[in-house]
Amino acid sequence: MKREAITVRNLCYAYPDGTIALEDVNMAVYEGERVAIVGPNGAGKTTFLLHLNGILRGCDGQVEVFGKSVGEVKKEEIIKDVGIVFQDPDDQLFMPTIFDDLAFGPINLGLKEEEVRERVKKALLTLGLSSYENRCPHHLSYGEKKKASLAAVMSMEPRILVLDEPTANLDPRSRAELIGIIKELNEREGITIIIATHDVNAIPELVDRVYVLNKRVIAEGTSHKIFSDVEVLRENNLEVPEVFKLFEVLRCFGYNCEELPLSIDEAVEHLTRTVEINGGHLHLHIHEHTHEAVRKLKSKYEHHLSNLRMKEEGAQTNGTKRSG
Amino acid sequence: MKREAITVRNLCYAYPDGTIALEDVNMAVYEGERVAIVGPNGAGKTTFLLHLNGILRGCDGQVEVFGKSVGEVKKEEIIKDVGIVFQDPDDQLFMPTIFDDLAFGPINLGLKEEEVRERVKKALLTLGLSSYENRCPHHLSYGEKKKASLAAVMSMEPRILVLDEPTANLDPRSRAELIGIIKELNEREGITIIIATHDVNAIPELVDRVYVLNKRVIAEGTSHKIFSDVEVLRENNLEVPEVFKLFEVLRCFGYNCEELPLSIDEAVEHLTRTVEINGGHLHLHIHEHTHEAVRKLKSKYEHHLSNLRMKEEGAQTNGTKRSG
Amino acid sequence: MIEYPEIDRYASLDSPMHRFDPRAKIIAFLFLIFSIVIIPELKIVIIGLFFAIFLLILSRIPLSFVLGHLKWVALFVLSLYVMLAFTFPGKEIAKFYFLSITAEGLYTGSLITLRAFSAVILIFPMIGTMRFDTMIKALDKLKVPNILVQMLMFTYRYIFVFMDEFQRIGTAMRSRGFKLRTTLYALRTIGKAMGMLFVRSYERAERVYRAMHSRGYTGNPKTLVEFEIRRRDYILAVSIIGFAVSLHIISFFLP
Amino acid sequence: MVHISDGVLSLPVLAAGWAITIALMAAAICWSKRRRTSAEEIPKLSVVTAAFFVASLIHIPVGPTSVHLILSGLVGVILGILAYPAIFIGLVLQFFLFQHGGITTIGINTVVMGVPALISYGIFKAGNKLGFSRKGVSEGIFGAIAGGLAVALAVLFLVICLLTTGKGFSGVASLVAVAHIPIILIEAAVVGSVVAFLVKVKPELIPLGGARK
Ligand SMILES: Nc1ncnc2c1ncn2[C@@H]1O[C@H](COP(=O)(O)OP(=O)(O)OP(=O)(O)O)[C@@H](O)[C@H]1O
Ligand SMILES: Nc1ncnc2c1ncn2[C@@H]1O[C@H](COP(=O)(O)OP(=O)(O)OP(=O)(O)O)[C@@H](O)[C@H]1O
Ligand SMILES: [Mg+2]
Ligand SMILES: [Mg+2]
Repeated sequence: MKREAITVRNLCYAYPDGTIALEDVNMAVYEGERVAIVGPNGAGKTTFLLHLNGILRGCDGQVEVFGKSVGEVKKEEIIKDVGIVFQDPDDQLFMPTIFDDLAFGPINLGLKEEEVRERVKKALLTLGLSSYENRCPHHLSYGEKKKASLAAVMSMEPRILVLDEPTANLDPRSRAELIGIIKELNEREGITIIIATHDVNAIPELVDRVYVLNKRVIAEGTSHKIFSDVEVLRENNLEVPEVFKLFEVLRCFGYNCEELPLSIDEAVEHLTRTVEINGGHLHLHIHEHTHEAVRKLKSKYEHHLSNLRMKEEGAQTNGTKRSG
Repeated sequence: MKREAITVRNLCYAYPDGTIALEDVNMAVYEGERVAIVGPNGAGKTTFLLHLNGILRGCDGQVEVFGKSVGEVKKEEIIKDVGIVFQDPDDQLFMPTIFDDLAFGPINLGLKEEEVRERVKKALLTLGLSSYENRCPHHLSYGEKKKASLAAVMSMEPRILVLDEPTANLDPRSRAELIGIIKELNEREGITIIIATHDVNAIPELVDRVYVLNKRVIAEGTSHKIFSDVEVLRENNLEVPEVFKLFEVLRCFGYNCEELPLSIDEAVEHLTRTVEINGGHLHLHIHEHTHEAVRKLKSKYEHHLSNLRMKEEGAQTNGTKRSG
Repeated sequence: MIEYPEIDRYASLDSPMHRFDPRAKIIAFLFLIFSIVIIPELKIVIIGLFFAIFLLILSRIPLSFVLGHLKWVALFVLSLYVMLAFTFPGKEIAKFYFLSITAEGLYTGSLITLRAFSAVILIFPMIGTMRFDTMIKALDKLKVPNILVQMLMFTYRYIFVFMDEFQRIGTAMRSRGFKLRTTLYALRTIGKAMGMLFVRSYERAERVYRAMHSRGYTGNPKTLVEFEIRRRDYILAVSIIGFAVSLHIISFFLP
Repeated sequence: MVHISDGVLSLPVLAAGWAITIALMAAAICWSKRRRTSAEEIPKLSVVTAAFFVASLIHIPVGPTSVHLILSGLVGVILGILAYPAIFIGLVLQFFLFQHGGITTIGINTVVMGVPALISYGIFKAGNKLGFSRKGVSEGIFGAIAGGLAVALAVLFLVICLLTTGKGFSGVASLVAVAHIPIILIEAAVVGSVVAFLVKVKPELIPLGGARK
């Protein structure tokens, strides 16, 4: 069995103003794994990630990194292992040039100049930023900043990489590139990856396992397990990937299968297999229940309509109150 | 014919440090339309939107709002009509409580206290933020801030709503709700909508027309037109929606159609129609070109892989250089 | 984490001081503060201090909040007190090695300390009982030059912007292993980071300003609060000012 | 300690402080009105003022104790004549929010810090006439001089104020002067590096820097 990279036990946290952000969170991430943390806005994902290298300290809960308890060993020990890429790249780039920013971490680790330069070069190369070395970070586009902030963490060569919303605000190509880079880092260098994200379409491709967090851990499992659990999805403001939705539609048209694919790659595989099993052919048709099933399906995914209706009612009630 | 809500002629803009952000942009948005502006990171989308209510002023270009030229009429005139929701909610929430933030606009419009309170209440309700009224905006999660910043603009009841990346960082349900709310506002109250976004999966459902902006206007048309233009997509870092991709896969398996669907709703309609045309049945099969076609398709969408390979080569070259 | 300077945290309470018309309140309190700090007699200053405490209690602002803020003042004023006690020339009353404490030093030190505490305590019933934007509007109504009113308002707002950015940069630096020491490297890094902090705050401030403008801000502070000066306000203001004047009359006739 | 708190100074000194401050502010505001300082400059003025305010919260360790930055020289270099009202506002807020300094002494404290800031501006301007390198080096040097001098002069003014208040204050005055020597050095270094940095990264903030026009 693999070693545990991160172990979290009974973590809870309340902000100084009394807002309870985390309650009794338990989690275990193994070395070399890719794990996603999903949950509604305000679920405490960012708060949770900030505990992983000891920026925040929760009440008597425990966070262990490769068996070392955060808070008991020296801070540098943890920082060397865990690199956090923040939600907003502007928070992360605070030096006058990209070079300075990438060198900042290694210098603080106490490395020699030679080695610092080497690491910076390598990080720049990995993210395709070599020509940006002397540019000022705040004159870059959002996507470039996002990559630079990842590079600034990579230069510390952490064994665990923690990313908060890495794909938000990126254009589709940059998003795809970033996903590719994250997978590469994991596969080639064995870096453990933990990602908080709302980008459900990226999850199946990006991670092995998903935690649903909403103050506490609500559910845990493979993407397939999580995305099949309608209850959990509904209660935590989640949705399934578009591909999954579409296969549910196909199912209404008589497509027969147990486990629906979540990404385009899986879809291709899935289709190929199904066609082959069925002797090279696949039949879709409108059967007696098709329309009914499609209708049901649609209403399942259109939370917002029912929601809006509710709000209207709320507005009316309110109107009554005012006039009364 | 509908009235023009926004007319932009020959707009260009350079930042004080010399960066050219816009060159000769022309655009016309009609009353009651929903229009998306897409383009790579750093394309000038945000810069463009800031011109729509006169926050930025471009060189000799002209922006007209309902026929009134921005810059010639009084600023309040324009601001009453055009409400902008900024990309970064932290820029937009500047009062001590959410209530004050939502009331700020209406108060500046010179409304009476009674009316101000009413509008704030309505905006809070629409976005499901009623319980946040007295919280401090600094202490919210990113997604919560995002919703609050939209509410702050909605309370001004503008006739044109300009949104910069509204769906980024929202959880899937909130995203769906937001899309619903935007459509509602447009359909029920006739508000003209302009959205800059990277969220290609939302575009087909959300807007009637798409502009591709990359310093200048590169292309313009319906979602179908834009997403079918592979050249434009590639050159502007865009991708097609997942549903479209999947139907391209289906096409490799012999699904026959001219115009592929872009959203789940369209997909259902499309499938129903195709099945009906084909006498209630639809055949998918693996034909001689299927595997080849799928392979091509995949490589078309996997920019990042080719990209990484390039980088590896770069790394090797570099390695040689270093040892040399 | 640094604390936000929330002087108006208790502005939503209800008390005679909260109900006092902002304009009258500002004028009356300024008058009182100015009179107390120039009283030459220790005894009279003590009366002034008690009056300040009385007004503070009247305002219902929690004492713990006020004491938290007094820490700073205490630090500054008490160090001055010690310095004066040892260096002020006069009658020696105690001696430590070569240092000596004088009676005049103690007297002057006490006088200064109590005056300063009175002034600071009065700040709480004065501006702690209204929201900062209400105060801004009151200043505007009092015909303070518009440029100053606007600068006060924006600076107040930008202080929070700065502190937020400061905090973010701080978190980012710590999470990459930075420690503030007195090494040349640390100082130079701090210098660079401060420059960056400044530029970023400037840019953020610009964007905040744009957001305010695009929601109709025109340079005239507006709030939902409408000012209405009533008889009660006049009476309160006149009695506070009257008290201030009488302090000086008493001290004039005192031997 | 550059801020004098309430109750320390005598009435004549306080009055003189307010008189000078009101006169200088009126002059600065008139000047800015004549130049039509438009609404767009308010954010710049306010950001610099806010920086001035927040700088006093950043403590740098020096030996066993710590000192905080003052940055009045930087305010002078960036804002020019308008540095005076900016410092005034900064001091008002420092007292209102953190109770640093005093309320009756805002007049004299503004003189103590604001006049040196204006002098720093003059020096930087003179340096500009000599010609700046555009690379930030000479700007940095002049920034350092301006930054250090602003504090040195402020301390001088402070000492004068204390001495005119009463003979008994000479001991305090000399202690204050000695305590500020390291601050002058740190301040010079910090202001110099910030100015050099701004000339490179955000030249429009240093209107006198050679990088623009
Ligand atoms: N500094 C703070 N002070 C007080 N409460 C806070 C603070 N920061 C966050 N919160 C609250 O803590 C809860 C968790 O916030 P957090 O930022 O961890 O959520 P999140 O899961 O990252 O949300 P999002 O998906 O929107 O980024 C929220 O209810 C939020 O309002
Ligand atoms: N304040 C500024 N000073 C100088 N250059 C700037 C400034 N703001 C933006 N730019 C530059 O102007 C160009 C357009 O920026 P803009 O923010 O409009 O892009 P965008 O299309 O909104 O990108 P994104 O999708 O990443 O939000 C970019 O190259 C950017 O680097
Ligand atoms: Mg978050
Ligand atoms: Mg943008």
